[in-house]
Amino acid sequence: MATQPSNTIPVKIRKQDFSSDQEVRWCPGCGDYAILATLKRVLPDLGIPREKYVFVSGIGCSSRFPYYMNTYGIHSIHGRAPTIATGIRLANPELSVWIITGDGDGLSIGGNHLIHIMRRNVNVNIILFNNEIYGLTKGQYSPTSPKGQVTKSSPYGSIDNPFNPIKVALASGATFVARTVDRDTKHMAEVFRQAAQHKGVSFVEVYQNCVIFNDGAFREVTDPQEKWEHALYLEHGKPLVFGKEKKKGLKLTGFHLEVVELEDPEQTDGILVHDQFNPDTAYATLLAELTDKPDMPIPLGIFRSIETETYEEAFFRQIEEVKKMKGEGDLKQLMLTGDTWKVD
Amino acid sequence: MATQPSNTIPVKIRKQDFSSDQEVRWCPGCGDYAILATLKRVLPDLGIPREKYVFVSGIGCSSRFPYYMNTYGIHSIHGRAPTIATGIRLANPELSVWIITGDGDGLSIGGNHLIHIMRRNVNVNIILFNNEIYGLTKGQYSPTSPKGQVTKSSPYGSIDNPFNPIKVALASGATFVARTVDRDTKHMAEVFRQAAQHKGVSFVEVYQNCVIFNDGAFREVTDPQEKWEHALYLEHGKPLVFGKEKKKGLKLTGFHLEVVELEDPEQTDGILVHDQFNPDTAYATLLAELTDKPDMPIPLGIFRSIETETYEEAFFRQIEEVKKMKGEGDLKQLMLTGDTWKVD
Amino acid sequence: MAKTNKTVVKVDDVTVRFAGDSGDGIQLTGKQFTRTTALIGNELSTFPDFPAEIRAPAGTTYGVSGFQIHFGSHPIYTPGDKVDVLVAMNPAALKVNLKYLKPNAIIIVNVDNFTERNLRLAGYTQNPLEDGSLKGYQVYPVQITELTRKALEELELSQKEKDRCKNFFALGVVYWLYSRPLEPTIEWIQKKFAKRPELAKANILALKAGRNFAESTELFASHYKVEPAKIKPGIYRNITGNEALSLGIIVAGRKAGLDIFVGSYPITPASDILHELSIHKNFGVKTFQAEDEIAAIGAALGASFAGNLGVTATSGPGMALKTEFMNLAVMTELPLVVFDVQRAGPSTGMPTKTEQADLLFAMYGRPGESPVPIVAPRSPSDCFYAAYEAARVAIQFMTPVIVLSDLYLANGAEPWLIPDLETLPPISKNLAQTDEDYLPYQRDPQTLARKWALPGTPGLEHRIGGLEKEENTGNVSYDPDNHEKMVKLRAEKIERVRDILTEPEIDGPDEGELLILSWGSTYGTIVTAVKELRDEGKDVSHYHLRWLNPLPRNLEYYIRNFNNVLIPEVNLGHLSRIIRDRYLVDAIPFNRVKGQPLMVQELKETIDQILAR
Amino acid sequence: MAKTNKTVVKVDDVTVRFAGDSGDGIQLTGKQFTRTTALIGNELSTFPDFPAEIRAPAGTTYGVSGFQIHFGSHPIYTPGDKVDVLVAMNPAALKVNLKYLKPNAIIIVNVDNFTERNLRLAGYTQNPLEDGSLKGYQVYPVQITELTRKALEELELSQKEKDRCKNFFALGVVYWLYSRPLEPTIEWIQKKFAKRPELAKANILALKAGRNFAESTELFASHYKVEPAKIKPGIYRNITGNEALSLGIIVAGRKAGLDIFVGSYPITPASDILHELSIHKNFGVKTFQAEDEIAAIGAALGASFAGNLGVTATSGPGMALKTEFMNLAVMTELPLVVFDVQRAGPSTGMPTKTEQADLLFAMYGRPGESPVPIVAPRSPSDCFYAAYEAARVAIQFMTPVIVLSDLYLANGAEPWLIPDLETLPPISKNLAQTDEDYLPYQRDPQTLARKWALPGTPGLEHRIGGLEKEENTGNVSYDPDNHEKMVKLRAEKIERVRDILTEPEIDGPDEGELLILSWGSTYGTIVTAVKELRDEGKDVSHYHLRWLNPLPRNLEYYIRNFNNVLIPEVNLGHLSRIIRDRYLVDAIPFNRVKGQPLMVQELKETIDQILAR
Ligand SMILES: Cc1ncc(C[n+]2csc(CCOP(=O)(O)OP(=O)(O)O)c2C)c(N)n1
Ligand SMILES: Cc1ncc(C[n+]2csc(CCOP(=O)(O)OP(=O)(O)O)c2C)c(N)n1
Ligand code: SF4
Ligand code: SF4
Ligand SMILES: [Mg+2]
Ligand SMILES: [Mg+2]
Repeated sequence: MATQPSNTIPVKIRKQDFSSDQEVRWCPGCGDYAILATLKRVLPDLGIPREKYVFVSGIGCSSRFPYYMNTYGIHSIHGRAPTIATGIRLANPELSVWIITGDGDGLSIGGNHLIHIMRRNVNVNIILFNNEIYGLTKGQYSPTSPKGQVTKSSPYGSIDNPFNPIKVALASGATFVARTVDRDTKHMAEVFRQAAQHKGVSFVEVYQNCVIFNDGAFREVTDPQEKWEHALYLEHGKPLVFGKEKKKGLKLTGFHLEVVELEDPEQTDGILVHDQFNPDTAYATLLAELTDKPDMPIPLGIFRSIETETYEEAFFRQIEEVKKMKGEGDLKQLMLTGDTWKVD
Repeated sequence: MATQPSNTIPVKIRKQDFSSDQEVRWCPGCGDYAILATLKRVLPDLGIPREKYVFVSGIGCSSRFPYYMNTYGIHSIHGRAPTIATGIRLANPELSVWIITGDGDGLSIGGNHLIHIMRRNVNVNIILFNNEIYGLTKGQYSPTSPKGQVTKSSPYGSIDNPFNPIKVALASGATFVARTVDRDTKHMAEVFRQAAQHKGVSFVEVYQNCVIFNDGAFREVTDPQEKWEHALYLEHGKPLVFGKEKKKGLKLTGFHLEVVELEDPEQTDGILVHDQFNPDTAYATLLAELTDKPDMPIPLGIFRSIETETYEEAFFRQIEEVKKMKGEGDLKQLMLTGDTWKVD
Repeated sequence: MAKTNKTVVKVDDVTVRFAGDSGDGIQLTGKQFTRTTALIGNELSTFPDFPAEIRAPAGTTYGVSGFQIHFGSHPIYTPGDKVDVLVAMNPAALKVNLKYLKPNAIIIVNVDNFTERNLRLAGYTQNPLEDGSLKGYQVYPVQITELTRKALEELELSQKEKDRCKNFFALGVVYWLYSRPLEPTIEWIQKKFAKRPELAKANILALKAGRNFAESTELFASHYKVEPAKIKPGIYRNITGNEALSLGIIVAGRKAGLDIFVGSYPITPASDILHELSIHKNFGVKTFQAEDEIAAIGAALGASFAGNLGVTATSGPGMALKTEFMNLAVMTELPLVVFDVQRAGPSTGMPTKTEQADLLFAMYGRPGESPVPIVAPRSPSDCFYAAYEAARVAIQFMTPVIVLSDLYLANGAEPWLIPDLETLPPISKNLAQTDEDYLPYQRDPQTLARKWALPGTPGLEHRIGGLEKEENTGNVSYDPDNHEKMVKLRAEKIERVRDILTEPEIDGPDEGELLILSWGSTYGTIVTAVKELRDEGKDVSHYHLRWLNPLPRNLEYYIRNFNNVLIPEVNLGHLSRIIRDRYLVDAIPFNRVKGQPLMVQELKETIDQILAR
Repeated sequence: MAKTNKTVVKVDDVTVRFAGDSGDGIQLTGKQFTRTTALIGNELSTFPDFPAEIRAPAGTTYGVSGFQIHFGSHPIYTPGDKVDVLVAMNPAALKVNLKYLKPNAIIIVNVDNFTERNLRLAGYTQNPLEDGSLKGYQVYPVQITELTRKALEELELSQKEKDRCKNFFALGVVYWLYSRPLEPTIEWIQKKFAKRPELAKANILALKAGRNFAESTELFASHYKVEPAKIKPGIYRNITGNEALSLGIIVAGRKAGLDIFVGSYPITPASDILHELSIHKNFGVKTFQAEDEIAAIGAALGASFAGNLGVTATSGPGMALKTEFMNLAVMTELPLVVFDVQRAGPSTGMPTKTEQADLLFAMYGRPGESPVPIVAPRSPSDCFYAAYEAARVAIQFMTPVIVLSDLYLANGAEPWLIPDLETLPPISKNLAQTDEDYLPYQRDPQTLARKWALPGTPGLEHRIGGLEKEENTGNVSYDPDNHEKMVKLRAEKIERVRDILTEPEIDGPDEGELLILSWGSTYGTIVTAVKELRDEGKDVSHYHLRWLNPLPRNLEYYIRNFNNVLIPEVNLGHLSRIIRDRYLVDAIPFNRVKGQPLMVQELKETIDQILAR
């Protein structure tokens, strides 16, 4: 049995084929729209027939996503999408399974399932809409809200240290870890494409603007003026440079990254070169940690991408091995296992 | 209000004062005995009166621990000790709270609470008894069992990739992260002592032998012969060397650690020097990852130890600020908030 | 409501509903109307009808926000079944709310918003103002937008800012219609916009313009007067159920001399309890937003172990998650207050709709023998007392207590005569002292509660947990007889809670044809129906349960005294099952499960049918 | 049991209990005795009594492992209230088990283990063999260790290895005592130790030595014979409840043409289901050990969505955690089988003791209106059929189904006539086809089940979830009438399950003085008691429920036909409450909550008292 979504059949599907008949009901201006549109744009190119897609979500504004996709879908319960997704993949590994979750859904109530599905390397695509707030419940701080944030449930400022979702994914053993942002749909499309093509678990954090309860949380990387100074686009094999004129670069000294000014954007000697295939997570962790530092750029792109056996491969391999060893199960035989005796 | 367990009163308590009247009921030979004995030995030196200790556990062999300590204690439900511990600390920050958990209790069912208490930097001491097995339920694989392990629930070998608990702790933002092993009670005592003295969350993984269901899982670092070749004792400011004659050292090239043979144990130039106070987690992550590599030594000791504001400090600081701002709450006033009107 | 030429018609009670886009300031308008109405001495009850979406696109039916107020010159217990006056700011608001209208109701619409686009957005193919479909109503089309703009012509404000004032124009119209003064609202506006006087001015102008328009236009032939009610003297405030639960628990903490520790995780419709409580950190209130509902109750239980009063608030899905910890609380016998603000289920269900379907879950929803006291408030302000009592029982009996509120109470509001806190019963803590021979599971002979020994107290070190405990010592025990004994002791302890509770009184004769037995938020509807029926000379009595577990002693007496027992509930018959089981009486269930409160009319009809049998 | 000089005494049925340290091979000894007893044609029932600790120190009372077998020449339904013969390998085993003995019971002790140290470890201050405290029993002190060593003198084995054979010596003694052949055990030993012939030899020698000793010694004056029972011909095997649940679900999967997906998290006493099923990966069985019980049921539900039959197995604390997902399963209407192997609660309770106290939780333990079918097996082998039926209902009605087993069934074993799988009713799946106009929530008019549309099927793309759904379309709906309709449809669907179930038959006359109404694992005790009473000429009938929800149609008929209804349960009266509520009958509860199965004697006495009233 193939444990990968088959992509051999050439299918002609268009973006609009993925739109369900349900009216999209996010707030006007919500970043979720761009993510939905981008994903609809990416899917047709993947060569997977529409009926093989399953979108699984938890609860939250973001988790309404499956209703808007004309594919199979489950809008489940808060935080539990990874569990359902795992069951789906193990029931039918030919399906392309996408988990849509939020910073609350995925990292607060659902944190454990998230780290476990990543540890197991289940071949799903996880898109975490990080708006650093609970949208659906009308604006409480989330596990990614910065310390000090004033919200409905933190009237005097939140006192929680936030998670760095990329670090958590890396530590859990995720084999594909990336970040993108709602306002840069081209970048987003490319990241989604790579995530879909990755064999194994893909974790994508999307910075998503909640216009109502946390507007401008990612201004640093979305503001047309500011963003060049703050966004560090990761490209494998390319030096880590940023700035409007690409005149800033990152240099490694010991375990420390520091920003250096470049005379000439072409002269990048001494600047660290991005290696998304580094098998160790320490390197990617170092990049991830930049986000927590006020004076450092915010990396966008693929932090890590490595290939190892997926959970499904091991799962079905083992079943095949047992079948080879014991033969296809014979019910009559099974009924007779253990001590049996005959009474005449 | 002090948010630290007070340790000003000089108290004279002895090891045996910490023994409760309950018979210890682990299997003969279980590694848990050594951990219990060691902790009882460490506590009297901390200068905290016995009535200020609270031991909180989940469910598992390890989680029976509180019954054996003549302190306050809760043997709670599976995986939830961190939640209770958080409540205790916020109710009374003068208590010294210890969480006792297992690899199943803490990393399987309880993974989310564990990463959240570490993220928040709640000032508790977490001792995770890692025996890479579910002991109490008689031997199923756990989230730290190596792939391939044959257990009651994995008769053909486990197909799960294990967690690396140290990496998970680091990514969650734990401010004190260490590892020790049941057979080295001296090392364990020192680690416990440091953990207790650390302000903020302390996470200690203890390699613990389950004689019944997973005997010898940590032979590499406990076997009197073998252990010198495999155990890497971390000491702040000291080079990372190991081996019976300390003739092996770790060298950093790029992001890669490799083992080099030393001519002379005193000549450690080029060998990486341990820095437990490194504020970034990338370095500690690199060390933590050694454990997953077959040919590399297994670090024991303190991976990371940094000081930042604890959750309790922020929590009580904020309460004080509000009190300062608004004055001590006046119930009558409160009843009258909002629109009021008088009817005669 | 007969019509005369610009004359004042006296009416006893009226229901008004404001409706429009979320952005139209409907909730604010409703609250201002409520305030003024309360100030002039009417009895009243209100209910907001929020859209399920955070901010739906303007003009859509699912984006309509509503606010209903029922006021009168006699006691008012519900926000009203059906509406006398609807203010509809756009076609969607009209469409969504038509079903709530009484025959011949007044409809005031902002015609300016009945554009083709808005009609289409609302799903109208024809303009209802023109196609005769509103024949059975008194429709008043008002150019609210235009008239507001005109009134503010002189002001230097943007069009957008001016348009935001149109809700005050509408309010002015309704104020005139029901002869309400403008002053309270003017004062409020001045305070609110103290920093932006031009906005204050605009809103006041709009308000006055609305009133003047209504007064001078030919449109309205008459207006109405609702005389003040006979109201108990004292200081009043308006309060929602969630505010009252919060206040109740704060007061309980102070009365008991305990800090309150609130571990909670946001969920509709309970989140506001966390929000409210997190403001009051200077009242010995600690709030902790946990990572989920399990952690929330876990932290609360931990805090209770350490000497605070643990509290947690949630709704259906969150209650489900607390199940395992509830059992630990039962086993460890620690005080804990659990607010369950019920919403329509099962599963995610309809999060913004009300229901009473968690009663059997509260009663039996834990594996094993796990008795828990349950109290249910009957009105928004009663939530205060329910929370207080729950805390009192939790502390005095060392037990978790479930408070069954619901969305209808949580968001609904009513005026509340602020009580004298001295009159509340004291809350005594049974703390163990250092010099006792403390045994963790030794019980008070009266209450059967064990003593609370706080960590930090020298000499009382002890361990508790979820394993069965030996009587008195609390040591782990697998002894068969001990287990049975403990199971029965835990059950008996909850029965003893009855000893400190006041029994409800019956409303109406002690015996007769029909007893209506009820609990929770249906109170207002039932009281109203019963009053009306009794005014018609019908033989109906009403007994409203406050504590569902344990049940009061006098209940059986009343049940036996009536030929019929009718049990109205917003579920498929939860209390019915409990009553049938306990008293073997063939109670008649009256069930509506529509995510809505019960309707007075429907209930009255059912009662009439039963009486006519 | 009268005594004659080395004569054979015929007895109808006997209960033997082997007891010793966990390391003494007690379970193995018991299983061998069981096997031989089955082979010679006795009816039998067995129950192991594991210590709570994994491996307690040798000689302690809490480390004692026991194995009880009840066998006879007539039908046997329980492992026996009280014991005729106790084999106690050490003082602790004697101490712990004395309470289970009948008056004048036989006690065979290994005197060699009655050392001062062992006596002290067991908490004896005096040697019970010497202080006269065993006066009411027939005590046979045997030097089992010594005699075994002697028998193996010649063999080249370590002392430790030789001592490990002493359980076979004891078994030999008991074999002689009950006239059982040694051959089956000898054969088994030869197979088991095929690779270590010297060990095989040693064990066989010990076994024979035991038998010879018993035969030749003066000690035993007589021995016993239990004639074969009249047993239905066929092939038998011994089966525990957990094995039978596992088998049942495997067979159901095959019959339905579905893969089985088991998402589970270990917990006593349910873990063995996961263990058993994970062996059979070549039977279309997929097993997934999840990170917790929430993930376990979540994965199972996901698998069901994708076209496998989702299964999850757990016990009380785990059931508590599944609450929220149960509601999603109810709302999404997907097939799911949930095994709840009940243990003594609440909370962690007594994990190694049995109880029936999850019934009300299964019935009402979910927020909102959330009906779920519930089936309860009555004996270890019946677990097979219960699992099969549960799967059939789950698939045909697109619903989660709860199977209420318990620890007593899970670990207990009985011989099972292996059924012809052809005779099992077929399981039909209602799969949606590509060419239909598929509406996710359109229902079969008969069953009210919706169709199952499997991801991967072109044209059937659809979305489901926990929000209330519009009838037929399954779109999200907040419509009040739709909600009520759906709440009722979900309830009605579960009522319709009744249509495909076989009604239980009454055991005894159709009407009379006393009906005993029961469910689950109490079956054996009650059947035994009723049989004995009827033999005594008493007027008692017995009706045993298999499905607790929906209740069978004929139940009411029987309830009305009897003057009294007695409901025995291992809880505080769960079925009692349900029956009282449904039928308004003043059922008499008979409750024991000791973590133990009901006792025949106690029940008989109660029945006698009722009959004597
Ligand atoms: C068990 C449970 N607890 C709480 C809720 C309420 N709830 C719904 S969504 C949500 C958080 C949403 O935040 P996030 O995941 O960040 O999604 P967003 O709305 O921001 O997209 C909460 C707390 C729920 N539905 N179920
Ligand atoms: C909710 C719940 N699920 C499952 C269990 C059963 N259970 C008890 S301990 C345990 C795992 C123990 O493993 P670990 O935490 O590694 O502790 P150890 O026994 O190895 O010390 C499990 C699955 C339980 N008690 N409660
Ligand atoms: S509340 Fe925020 S996240 Fe939710 S739909 Fe509105 S803008 Fe988007
Ligand atoms: S089972 Fe293992 S972990 Fe548990 S007490 Fe025994 S040896 Fe220790
Ligand atoms: Mg969010
Ligand atoms: Mg373990």
